[in-house]
Amino acid sequence: MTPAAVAEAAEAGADAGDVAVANYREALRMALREELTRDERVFVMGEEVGVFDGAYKVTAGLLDEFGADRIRDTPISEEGFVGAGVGAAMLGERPVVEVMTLNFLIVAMDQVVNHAAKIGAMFGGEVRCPLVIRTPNGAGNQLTAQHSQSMDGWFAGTPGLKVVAPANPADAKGLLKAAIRDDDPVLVIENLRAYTLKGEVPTDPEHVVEIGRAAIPRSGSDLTIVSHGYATTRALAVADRLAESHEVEIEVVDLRSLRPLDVETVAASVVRTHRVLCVEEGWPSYGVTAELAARIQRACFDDLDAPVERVGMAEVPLPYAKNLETAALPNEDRVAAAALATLGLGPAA
Amino acid sequence: MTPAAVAEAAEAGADAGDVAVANYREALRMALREELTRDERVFVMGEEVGVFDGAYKVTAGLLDEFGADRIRDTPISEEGFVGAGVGAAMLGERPVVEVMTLNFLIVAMDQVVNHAAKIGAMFGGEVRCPLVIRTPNGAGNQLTAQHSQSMDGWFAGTPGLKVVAPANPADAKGLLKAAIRDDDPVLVIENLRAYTLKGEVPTDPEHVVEIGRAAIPRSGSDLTIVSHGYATTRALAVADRLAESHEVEIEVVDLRSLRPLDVETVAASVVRTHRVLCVEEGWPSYGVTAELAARIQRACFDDLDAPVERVGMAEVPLPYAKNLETAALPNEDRVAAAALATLGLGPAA
Amino acid sequence: MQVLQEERAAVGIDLYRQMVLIREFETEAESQYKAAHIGGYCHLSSGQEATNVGTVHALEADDLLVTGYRCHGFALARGVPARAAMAELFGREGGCANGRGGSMHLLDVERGFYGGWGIVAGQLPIATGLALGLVRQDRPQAVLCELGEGAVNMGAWHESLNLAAVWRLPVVFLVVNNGYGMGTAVDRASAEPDVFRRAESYRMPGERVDGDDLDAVIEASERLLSAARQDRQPAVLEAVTYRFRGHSVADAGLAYRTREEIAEREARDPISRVREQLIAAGASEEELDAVVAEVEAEVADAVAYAEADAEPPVAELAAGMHAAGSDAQFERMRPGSPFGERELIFDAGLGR
Amino acid sequence: MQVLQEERAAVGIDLYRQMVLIREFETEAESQYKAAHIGGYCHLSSGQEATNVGTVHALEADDLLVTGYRCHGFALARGVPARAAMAELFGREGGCANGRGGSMHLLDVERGFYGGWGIVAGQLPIATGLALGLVRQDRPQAVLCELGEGAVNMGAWHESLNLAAVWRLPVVFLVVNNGYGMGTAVDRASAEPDVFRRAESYRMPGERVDGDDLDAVIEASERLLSAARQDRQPAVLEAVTYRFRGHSVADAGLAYRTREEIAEREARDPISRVREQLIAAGASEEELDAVVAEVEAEVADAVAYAEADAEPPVAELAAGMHAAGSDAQFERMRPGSPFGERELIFDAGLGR
Ligand SMILES: Cc1ncc(C[n+]2csc(CCOP(=O)(O)OP(=O)(O)O)c2C)c(N)n1
Ligand SMILES: Cc1ncc(C[n+]2csc(CCOP(=O)(O)OP(=O)(O)O)c2C)c(N)n1
Ligand SMILES: [Mg+2]
Ligand SMILES: [Mg+2]
Repeated sequence: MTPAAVAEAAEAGADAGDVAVANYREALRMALREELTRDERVFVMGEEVGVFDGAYKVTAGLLDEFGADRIRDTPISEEGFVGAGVGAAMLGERPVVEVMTLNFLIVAMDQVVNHAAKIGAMFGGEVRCPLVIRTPNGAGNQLTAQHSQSMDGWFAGTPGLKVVAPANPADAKGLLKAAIRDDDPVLVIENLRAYTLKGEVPTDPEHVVEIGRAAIPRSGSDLTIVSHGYATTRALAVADRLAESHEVEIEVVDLRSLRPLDVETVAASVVRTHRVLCVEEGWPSYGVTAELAARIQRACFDDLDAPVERVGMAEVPLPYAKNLETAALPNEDRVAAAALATLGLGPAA
Repeated sequence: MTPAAVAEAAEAGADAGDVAVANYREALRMALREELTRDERVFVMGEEVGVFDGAYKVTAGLLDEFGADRIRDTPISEEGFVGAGVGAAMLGERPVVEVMTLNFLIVAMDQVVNHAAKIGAMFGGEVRCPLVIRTPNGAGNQLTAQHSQSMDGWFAGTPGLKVVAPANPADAKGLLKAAIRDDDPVLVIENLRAYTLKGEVPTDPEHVVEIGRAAIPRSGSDLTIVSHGYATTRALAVADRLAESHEVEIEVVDLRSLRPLDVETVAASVVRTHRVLCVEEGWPSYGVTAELAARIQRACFDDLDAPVERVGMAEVPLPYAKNLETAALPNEDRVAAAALATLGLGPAA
Repeated sequence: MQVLQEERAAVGIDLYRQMVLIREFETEAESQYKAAHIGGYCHLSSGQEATNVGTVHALEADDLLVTGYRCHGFALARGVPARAAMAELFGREGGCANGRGGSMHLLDVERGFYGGWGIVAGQLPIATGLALGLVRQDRPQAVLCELGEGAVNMGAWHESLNLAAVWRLPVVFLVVNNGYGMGTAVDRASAEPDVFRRAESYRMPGERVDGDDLDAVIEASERLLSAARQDRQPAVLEAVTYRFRGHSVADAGLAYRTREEIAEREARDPISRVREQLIAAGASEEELDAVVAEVEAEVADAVAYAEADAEPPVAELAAGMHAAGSDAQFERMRPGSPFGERELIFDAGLGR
Repeated sequence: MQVLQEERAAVGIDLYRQMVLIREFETEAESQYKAAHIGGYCHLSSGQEATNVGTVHALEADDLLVTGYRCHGFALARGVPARAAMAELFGREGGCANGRGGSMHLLDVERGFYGGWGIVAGQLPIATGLALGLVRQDRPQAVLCELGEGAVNMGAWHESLNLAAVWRLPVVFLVVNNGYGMGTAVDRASAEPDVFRRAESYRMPGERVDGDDLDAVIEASERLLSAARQDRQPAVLEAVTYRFRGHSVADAGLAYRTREEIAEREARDPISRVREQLIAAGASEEELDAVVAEVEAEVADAVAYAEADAEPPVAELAAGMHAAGSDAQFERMRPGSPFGERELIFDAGLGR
């Protein structure tokens, strides 16, 4: 289904409940198109979002549809244009800033954490910053150390920001739309490998996914896997695999939002399953799974039959060689092994 | 005791075991002076380290002693001069880069995490980066949202870096010296309020504190408090206070190093006390105490009588008003209350 | 004095009043700081008042203003009431940032003053974005963005000026060159000490003005701001001035400059200069003394107001952090919360 | 051809050989990428060979070289063996970064080549620091730092050039202006499209050269590098060239430029240009064909070497990350480790 066709479907079947099949990238584009259409204040800016159709083609075609004022190519200067988004947002605009990958947000870190995040509180609520930054994290294509990172927790640990991380096309659309409509700065963390994931996407232009609500894409009673973004795809595959191979039923909690974090849904699941494995694309030490483990051990102290376990990227700058990269990623074998260990069915990790 | 006097003492009594009384700031200066004297490759650079004697006076007097080539004032351009430190280190120099506060390291984040940290692994071990960055974190003087942060965990969560955080003058000296002698990039996190702490400092110029070893500045059997940097001062005060008021004996584990993290010492303490509170100056969510809780719940799953608890800065951009700031900091009242709650002696936090 | 001659005399007197207000306000702020009623960093602009007042005078009511942390003078010139500014320094509810920002983070959105920022050069990308916002909203206004001469070596300067030029945004970057960034003289930090020349790298007009010459400051500011409004022509204006005091009230300001240098500059105090011009143009000493007395009363009133004003309630520690409606989003973060999010984030944090 | 006339003929032939080697090496790399033997991002320099070879020719043996991610050409010109480069692209142990870096991160410290870096402009502060290192070590050498014309809008450019100028460091910033940064033409991104003029902002010499004219590139590079070595005079050299291919092998390179534009530039291929010059200066077709054949064999050999070379053992996943001696420091991180630090960090990670 081409993006244009998806858009048509969206317009044709705007009844709540209607869905179109689209991939993650197209779903993001649907969200952008709908919000650009709905609200004149929304505009997109970033490197290569226009003429080049987007480094990862999320914005493909939008320049033709909306023009260069609303789909704005920027120089390579992340600090400058992320900060320009902050300023425009303070004046009531609704900038959606694309940063090519999360790795490049690091050069603009100061504008995100020491400016955007501070505005609401530091100025006593006198001015708001309804900024959206969208960017993919992740690894897996031999992009090597400087291009294969997922520092999601740095942003999730910054009071004043909201951080969402859609795992599938429907959430990609619904969370991006929610982020654009939100009056606070929201970081939308996408994932390079997720862009081609296919799924059903609600076509109702009023459909948004509320920020701060985890989802349970798979129920089970033996073990909970908590994950977000692309790690959820891995978790679901491992759940299927172990259902087959070991007849265990794994429940998958997809966080969808890292700040606010839906501890309630996570804890309720763990209370049922008594065992939990947290999975992330980034490094676990001082990462997202650290926070999960800290929360869960407290919320479910009397319910846990085993310690909270974690799997993420091996704690190295990701090497180039394919075999090393594969070994370092939280691949399904590693997740499965950790799941079995947590279940007491395999050797300890 | 003046810095010069401390230096003299250091020279006079260089026998192992000799100590001088100095404050944290002077102890850092002793370390710098000794290492500058020992090794021609060592040099200091940063904003205001020379003519101005250092924004927080750590480098006071060194310009006169060592000259402008070795005590090098920089323009305000953290990305530029931190990166210059990376390059000089790659050529075998031993730069000690002062960043005025941790808040300003954020504009140089990319050079730290996406360059310095990557060099060893990404280039297959062909070149090293023996860089030291020193900078204070912390809050407590109404410096407000943009100047009152402690994102220690961001760096500790970056493979390829080492991160130390001395809590007292002896460690300030010993760890900074260890960092300068280390062949990897090391971030030394100091603390604004710690600069005036006094203590005994070994004068032996060969005395270093090994990176990766936690200390136990106070033993106790009822509760372990794990902390680093200035939080250790709070922990020790609370331990004294509760020994008086509630006759409980609190053991304090001072991490000293965040990467590597000495989980062994922490776990051994918790195995003895069965209860643990983690304290940090920064925000706990996705912070250092998250990692601690995650590690401890796993290492001590069968030993814990209560969940791992955490206290840190309230999850807000730090407000200016004194009363709000006081309330938001991990002040002794809050730490004490959390300690009692963890001990089952007070209301839950 | 041109302003006095060309426009009605009251304008000149009012500009003088503003300059005196800034000086008196800050003199008082320093005393209050020493009495521990004010905390944090506190950066004074004494000596720089002609630049403060002249540039802001050139702004239209709907123009926007952004500054660094040395912002008292700009705030007062823009019309932030002394009470609201002093209450902010005291950390009180009636402060212009409701006590949350302090000295470095004054603002007044109604007057188009978008803060008071603390990271050197961090305000530049934001000012560029405000200018972009003006363009998108088709408003024929301009942004004035203040920075120090020490800030021109930050990457954010370069990225912002380039963006403003490539997109032709209506923003004037005002470099307040007071000779030093903390203890570093401009030529020790900037390879091009004639800072305004750096505008050329963006094919942008750049010029230098005597920042202590009120008329000259007004003239240059008006010209560049008009070009920004009318032709979306961004520009750099470098105002050369001097800070009489140290970098902040904690710095004696003597380690990197001589007492003679300071005395020499104090002898050319821009406030005296304007006063002399006003007298030469026909104003009377009594009239001007009355202005000073009025200002002194205003500052005393501001202090009294700030002292009497309430501290923000601790229950509102997180006020303003998130927009209304966010409480529902954060609801599920409550269980297991180790550090009282409920109190800190929800009940209090939503501006209720 | 000047080089051929002034020096011994062999030099000109050797430069030609290097240019052909780069072209052939990358043509082969693209095929191997399509065959999935090479992964990651892979940026080709075809069309830019005169700049690669000419600038590096101007380096002395002890000078230093730093580049961005488009580094194959510079690496080969600097003498990195084709085998070591190709093995790196294949991710093999014999690669110049032991298979850890890949296409963007070639290096060869023995030849003074300090990488191959992937963050746009991130290599500039590092190059500045290497130059500082040279000065501190009293070595009369210079650093050549390559970047693309798209990188000149990053803050790191500004901070690095300012620092190099304030401290008079021996570094030449070579801007390879191939007209585009990904799909963005230079004048859409840079408010000063004559990039070399930006050197003025740092009172630094800046000049532009036809990057496809080998003689001119050598002349300018030698002159600026000498000034850097002798007078510690930093400089900007802008080499105007063109990349025949897309931004990386994944980009067809047609969304933002016309086929005509590309064809027009391909007709002025710098390799043909040098070949014609050599012939005009007396070289024979046979001689040059022999060079090409030799290079083809060298590339084929490099591929064979890379194919046969071993993958790095997974047990050495973290090799090089930390210096020898670090295992003792990390020892206490073992207990409770949830993700196998022992295997990943200790046993394997210490270059043992
Ligand atoms: C990125 C960053 N680095 C360092 C500081 C600390 N600092 C605050 S003000 C200042 C000097 C700025 O000088 P200048 O720009 O000339 O402004 P002035 O203080 O003279 O008004 C410094 C270094 C900071 N706030 N932000
Ligand atoms: C900070 C940062 N932002 C974005 C990117 C993605 N990126 C890689 S190369 C490139 C274009 C660079 O263009 P130019 O400097 O002209 O070099 P060329 O590719 O033409 O050699 C971009 C945007 C990056 N690597 N780093
Ligand atoms: Mg200044
Ligand atoms: Mg280019």
